[in-house]
Amino acid sequence: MSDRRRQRRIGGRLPLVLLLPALLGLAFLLVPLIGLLAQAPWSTLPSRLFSEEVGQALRLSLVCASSATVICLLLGVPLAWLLARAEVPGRGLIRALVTVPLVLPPVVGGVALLLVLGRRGLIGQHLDTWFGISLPFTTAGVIVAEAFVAMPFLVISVEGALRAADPRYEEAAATLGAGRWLTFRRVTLPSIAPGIVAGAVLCWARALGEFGATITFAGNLPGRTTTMPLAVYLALETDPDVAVVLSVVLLAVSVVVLACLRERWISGLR
Amino acid sequence: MSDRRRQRRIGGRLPLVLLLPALLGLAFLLVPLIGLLAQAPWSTLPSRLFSEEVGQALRLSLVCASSATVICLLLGVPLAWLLARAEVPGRGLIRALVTVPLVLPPVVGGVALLLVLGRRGLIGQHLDTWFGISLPFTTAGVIVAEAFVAMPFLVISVEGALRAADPRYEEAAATLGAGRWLTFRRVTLPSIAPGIVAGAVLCWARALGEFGATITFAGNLPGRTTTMPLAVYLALETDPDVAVVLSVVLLAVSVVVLACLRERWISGLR
Amino acid sequence: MTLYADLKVTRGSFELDLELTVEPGEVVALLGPNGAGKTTALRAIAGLLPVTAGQIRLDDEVWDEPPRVFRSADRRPIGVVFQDYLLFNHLSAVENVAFGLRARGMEKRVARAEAAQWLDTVGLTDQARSRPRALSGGQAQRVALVRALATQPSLLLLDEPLAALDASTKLHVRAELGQHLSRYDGRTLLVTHDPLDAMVLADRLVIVENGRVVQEGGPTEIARRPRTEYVAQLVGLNLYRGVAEGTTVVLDGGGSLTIATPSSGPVYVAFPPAAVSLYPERPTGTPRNTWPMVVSGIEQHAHTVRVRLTPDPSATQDRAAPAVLLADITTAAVADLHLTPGQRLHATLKATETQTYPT
Amino acid sequence: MTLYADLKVTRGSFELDLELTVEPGEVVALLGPNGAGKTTALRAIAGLLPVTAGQIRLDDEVWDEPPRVFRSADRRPIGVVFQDYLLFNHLSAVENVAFGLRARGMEKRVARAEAAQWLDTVGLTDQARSRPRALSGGQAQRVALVRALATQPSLLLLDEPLAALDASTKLHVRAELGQHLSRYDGRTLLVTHDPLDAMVLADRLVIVENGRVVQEGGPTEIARRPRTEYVAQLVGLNLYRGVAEGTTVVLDGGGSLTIATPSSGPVYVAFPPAAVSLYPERPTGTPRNTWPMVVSGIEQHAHTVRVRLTPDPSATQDRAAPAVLLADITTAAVADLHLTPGQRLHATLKATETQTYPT
Amino acid sequence: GSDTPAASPSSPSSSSASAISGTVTVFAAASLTGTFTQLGKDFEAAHPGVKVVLNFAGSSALAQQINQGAPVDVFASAAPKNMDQVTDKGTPVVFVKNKLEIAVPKGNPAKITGLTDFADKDRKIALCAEQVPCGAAAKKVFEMAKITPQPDSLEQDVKAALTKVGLGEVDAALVYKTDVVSAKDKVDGIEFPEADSAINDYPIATLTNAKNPDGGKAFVDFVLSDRGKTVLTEAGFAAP
Ligand SMILES: Nc1ncnc2c1ncn2[C@@H]1O[C@H](COP(=O)(O)OP(=O)(O)OP(=O)(O)O)[C@@H](O)[C@H]1O
Ligand SMILES: Nc1ncnc2c1ncn2[C@@H]1O[C@H](COP(=O)(O)OP(=O)(O)OP(=O)(O)O)[C@@H](O)[C@H]1O
Ligand SMILES: [Mg+2]
Ligand SMILES: [Mg+2]
Repeated sequence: MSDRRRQRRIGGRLPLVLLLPALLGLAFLLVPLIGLLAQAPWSTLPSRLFSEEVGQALRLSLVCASSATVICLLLGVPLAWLLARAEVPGRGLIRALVTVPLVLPPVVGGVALLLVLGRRGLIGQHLDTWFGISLPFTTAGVIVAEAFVAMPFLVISVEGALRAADPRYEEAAATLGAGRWLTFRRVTLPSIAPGIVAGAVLCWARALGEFGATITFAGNLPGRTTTMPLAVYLALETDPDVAVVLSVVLLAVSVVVLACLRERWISGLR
Repeated sequence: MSDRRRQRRIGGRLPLVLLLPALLGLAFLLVPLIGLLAQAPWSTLPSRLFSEEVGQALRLSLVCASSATVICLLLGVPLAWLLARAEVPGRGLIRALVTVPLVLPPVVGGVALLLVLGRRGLIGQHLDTWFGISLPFTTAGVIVAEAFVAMPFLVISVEGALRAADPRYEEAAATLGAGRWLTFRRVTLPSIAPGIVAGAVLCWARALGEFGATITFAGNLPGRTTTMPLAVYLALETDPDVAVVLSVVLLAVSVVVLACLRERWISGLR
Repeated sequence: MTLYADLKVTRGSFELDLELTVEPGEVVALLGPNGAGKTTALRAIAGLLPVTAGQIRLDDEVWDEPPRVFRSADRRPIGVVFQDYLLFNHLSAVENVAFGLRARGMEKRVARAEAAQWLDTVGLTDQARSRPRALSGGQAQRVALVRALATQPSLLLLDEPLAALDASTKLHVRAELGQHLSRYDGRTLLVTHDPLDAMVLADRLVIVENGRVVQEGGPTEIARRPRTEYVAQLVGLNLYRGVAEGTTVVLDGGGSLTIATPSSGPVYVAFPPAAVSLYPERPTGTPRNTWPMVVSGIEQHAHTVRVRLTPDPSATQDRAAPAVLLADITTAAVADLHLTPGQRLHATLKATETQTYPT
Repeated sequence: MTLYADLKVTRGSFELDLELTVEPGEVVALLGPNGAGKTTALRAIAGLLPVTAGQIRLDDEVWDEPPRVFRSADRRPIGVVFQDYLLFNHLSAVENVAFGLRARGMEKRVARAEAAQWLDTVGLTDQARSRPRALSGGQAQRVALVRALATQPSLLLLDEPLAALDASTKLHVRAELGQHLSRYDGRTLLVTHDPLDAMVLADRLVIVENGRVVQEGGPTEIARRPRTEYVAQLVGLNLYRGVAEGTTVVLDGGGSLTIATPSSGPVYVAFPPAAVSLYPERPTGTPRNTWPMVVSGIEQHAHTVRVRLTPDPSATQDRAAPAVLLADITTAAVADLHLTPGQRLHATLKATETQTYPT
Repeated sequence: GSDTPAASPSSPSSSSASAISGTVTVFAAASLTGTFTQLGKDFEAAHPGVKVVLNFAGSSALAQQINQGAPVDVFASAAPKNMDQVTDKGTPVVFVKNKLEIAVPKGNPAKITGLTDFADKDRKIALCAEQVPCGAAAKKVFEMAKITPQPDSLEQDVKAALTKVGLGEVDAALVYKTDVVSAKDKVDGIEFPEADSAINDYPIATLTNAKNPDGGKAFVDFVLSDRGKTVLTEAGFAAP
């Protein structure tokens, strides 16, 4: 689309009163990153980048964040639906409780997970004796910790989308003989797809950056539980420059993934 | 509404295939909290609760999280609108960049803020010499750090809501002579209110639980920058029980605030 | 199996209290002005709104009976066409139609083929792959129609199914629909405010006003003997209520008129607008009813002109005229009379043209 | 100031190419079948869709002229009533109406008072504080109507403004609208597929089919001399195109008929369905056109029955009949003839009833 | 914990290098990241076939994890207090000590000379919070020196304080000598006499329910060996 055509856009000029805060907001989010990039030791970057540990941590981060997002989608979307559509007693309280892992400092979240799913925890001890499953200090533990921290983002986003969606389409589906599950799958889900995408992005990004709960619950074992944020933490202990480099790598990967993924998803949906 | 009436609900029975994961999700989010509550030293709780420091930290947390949310709303909603409605070149990239503070380990985020807004930072040095404003180690610094970390949640939620909203209402407003700003205020905003509420809740909760960026950027001085998460973290170092108590207090407050606020907002909007 | 519905629904200050039966193969039209509660009744029967009291059943299969029974919409064998279509925007036309078939367990390929056939029958073969947003209003309406028909429901509920269709398409789709409905051995409930649709498609009309049934019967019966002003306007008749004494009826709304058959007590008097003749001067012929009137409105119809008349306030010598009188005359007559609003003229009505029936 | 619109819009495979002018005080109706591009044209003029080529201007105030000029909707002095209302769900009816006034800078209290008055004029005083969701379909439509009228626009654009109204309300609102439009000194463009609305409200009709203008003119002119089948059906006429030689016209669609006035070359022949008579046996009277036909459809209208006829395939001795013939007869005649679909009978048409005009 | 006398270290080569095998899991304080990574590699080299798994985090978090049943053989804590929190700690041994030092930005732009500058309100000062070892040590130092510090921030750990010094956000901070050494291209260290009064002990222990007690014992011995001492002192630690 040429510049000229853009001038002829339908909505008229962008109002300054919206444009100004929008740009300010953008600057606020981006300038610190620029600061970070400016400080990164670019000359030594490549050598540090292609070490085995970085690759391992990056791979682990992506795998865990993606797995956690999948878990969150599987559990969180139904939960959001329950909160938005079903008439559950005490829904307001449940909704508030769902946001709790957001407020909990992640380290405390990790402690809470240990208390419940640790080898001596409420549930963990049974998992251990009955099934021989022990989550802490495993990659599965990382996924659990990330899912725990990230799920509220998904639930709240999706619930918001559900509330904004027109319930009469679900009625139309019901009159066509579709039960709640079919209606949910074929009518509700597609119509709230943008909300789900937004929620999944939040969820994935949050999981990718998760640190406190992970190190507390899953420990920091290279190749098994050391994700990028943990590697950054360790690097801060020894060499802050490396930490900056690692952060930049993490950012770059996430930006690339999100830019590709979301633009495609969104355009596919519209 | 009596149980009997509830039985007669319109949508039919809740499908197990949705209910099961929903309940599983709920349990996953809530059981760790129960673990935490079970471990809390309830007998000594009151004495620990009513200390001056706890009150101070709690007040500071609420003030800072709320202020950060307001800033995020003022800057983030226009930004979301820009991303959803205006035809900006490279929008996909901008959208991905906006999520970056999510992925950034908070400590690194704090470092990035220091690099830009610190005493010797890109912008901070000018703020200092020209206006005598220095953000680090102040309450304002806490707010800035929290806003930085929390804004992406708002932006992404609101953008999702904007994409799901029917743009033809905006067209109708335009034909009635409303410019973009008026349309935005009187038509767009009310119709995406649930999305904004969801985003603000995420934002507030995230700000309330913010730890890494805050302590890195704003430091930790009781009464000025020690928010609850910082108090919790330090308490963990000496007495985990106290940390649990403090966490529980933080959770309780946030649950109460969210339960009251959201139920009222949402019911007011529908 | 008869559909029996005794609907009592309260929505805010609006109260619906309606009794309805629909026999198999029968098409019942629910006619009424805006806000009469037609959509509300339809939603209750569809299972989208529980009734407050009463009962809905298909023979002895109870669908809704507070406080015990409520069968949800998806477990009622119904098809619904909504007033504003509610097509699924993320599905193509053919997928929309296939939706109900798939919900009833039909295999995907089969469902799509059948859906495509249905679209064929309403002339939308080319639009089968279009999304609803790319369909025009009428095209969308037709997709909604076949979407509901495709599942072969026991009860078909139509909320203004032809409202958005243009005249030529409407003729075609109405005829189509008529054929489907006559072949269809289920029950049909048609909500409409187009009398033509109701008259053409329905076996029986139920007229609702303000949540209550005001008249019920076959199209001809209702067309001949309207019981409320709304119904009269619907069928294009002048209708008055009054008290008869011999051949004179004193109208409730003011004025009086002479009828052919002597009668007594409260009656309805009805006559078509075409039975009213207009004269610039007072005529001297046989018509028993002659009133000085003023033109208050003129409407050009396709072949005739409908003139709305009110009593001439300056005239006193004559018997009082009815408060409102409609007359249908030809375009030529309009030209002859130089008809303009505010003009005074004389209206005559032969007593033999009136229909009188007790209230 | 005249509205001049030369609209060229491409939407997917659909192409609109339309020229339109609307004079001050004039009401132009854009009539056409579903999918003809009426809404598309209206959106382009409203500024909701830039034209691909062409120009839109109000006298010399250019609104849209690619590639340079595009004036957005909010800076065009227009009022629009949308096909599906688009009332703001979070505002009450009165706030919806006040919206445009407030957008034009009116003080809140004044705007609300004026909006309330507007609602009064369409009989919605009681619904002023209702949210759109609590309004019935027709009530919502009326709110949308006054919302557009309230800002006193230079150009009023109406997309099927009366489609969802019931018969009695429609009469009332149509009359109301007619009054507003006659008092209104701006330009009005009315999109509709209801010929009655168009005939009653418009000064000039523009008939669009498939994105192109097929006929244009005053209501009477168009009603008498339709140029396409769509228009003919619209005004309830039988219309054929054929080649005349003397008093015989060989129809393009098959069959031939005799006309009264000799003519030659390509012509249109039109006659009302009422001019067609039906007989169970072959009649021996004067009508010059007699065809054996088969009943293919029957529709009950308020006062007459419309019969759709197709040529009787088993009859050979007569001259070929037109492919489709419509006949209007009385209910009594239906009973006499025991009319049922598939029945064979004879149709006659007096040559003097036909209208012939060159293509 | 600090009451434990130094155990007599047997030379790493003397004892049964062949007897140990499998994986040795070591939980070590974050401040040992550099040194223990190095020692782990050396240990693996000295005992082929043995794998050292290192888990670095804050000492208190590690103590929590161990108490929640983490599979661990050796715990090296940055403070005796955290070692005390561990229930089945066996017999801890102090393997290094760490001393406080004043850290200032490179070139010392604020001209900090000693502890007295910490009482200057106009200077930006960062200390560790009392709850963490370096904060406790700092408190002791200031009590000894009878100085009331005027901190602008009480950091949650040494690294946070050091980051702020490195970025010039604060004019001075009290941190460990090892930290100054590790960040020597960003900060300068200033020693002060009172530091000797608050020396921090690092205890290490093989846990009683270790999965690989032999391996754990061997690793502890290795840390206490000469090779271990060399690595640790190079990083700025003092021998116990
Ligand atoms: N959700 C609601 N809450 C409260 N009142 C409602 C609601 N929906 C409809 N009503 C009211 O119920 C009455 C009947 O509405 P309904 O939609 O059934 O009318 P209708 O006969 O279908 O009219 P139309 O022909 O205009 O569609 C109206 O007075 C309307 O204001
Ligand atoms: N967004 C779109 N993208 C592609 N094609 C479209 C779009 N909107 C409409 N069309 C097509 O443009 C044509 C004209 O549509 P339009 O809505 O203007 O018809 P209309 O005359 O208003 O019909 P109706 O009387 O049914 O409302 C139709 O063929 C339709 O399929
Ligand atoms: Mg309705
Ligand atoms: Mg249209």
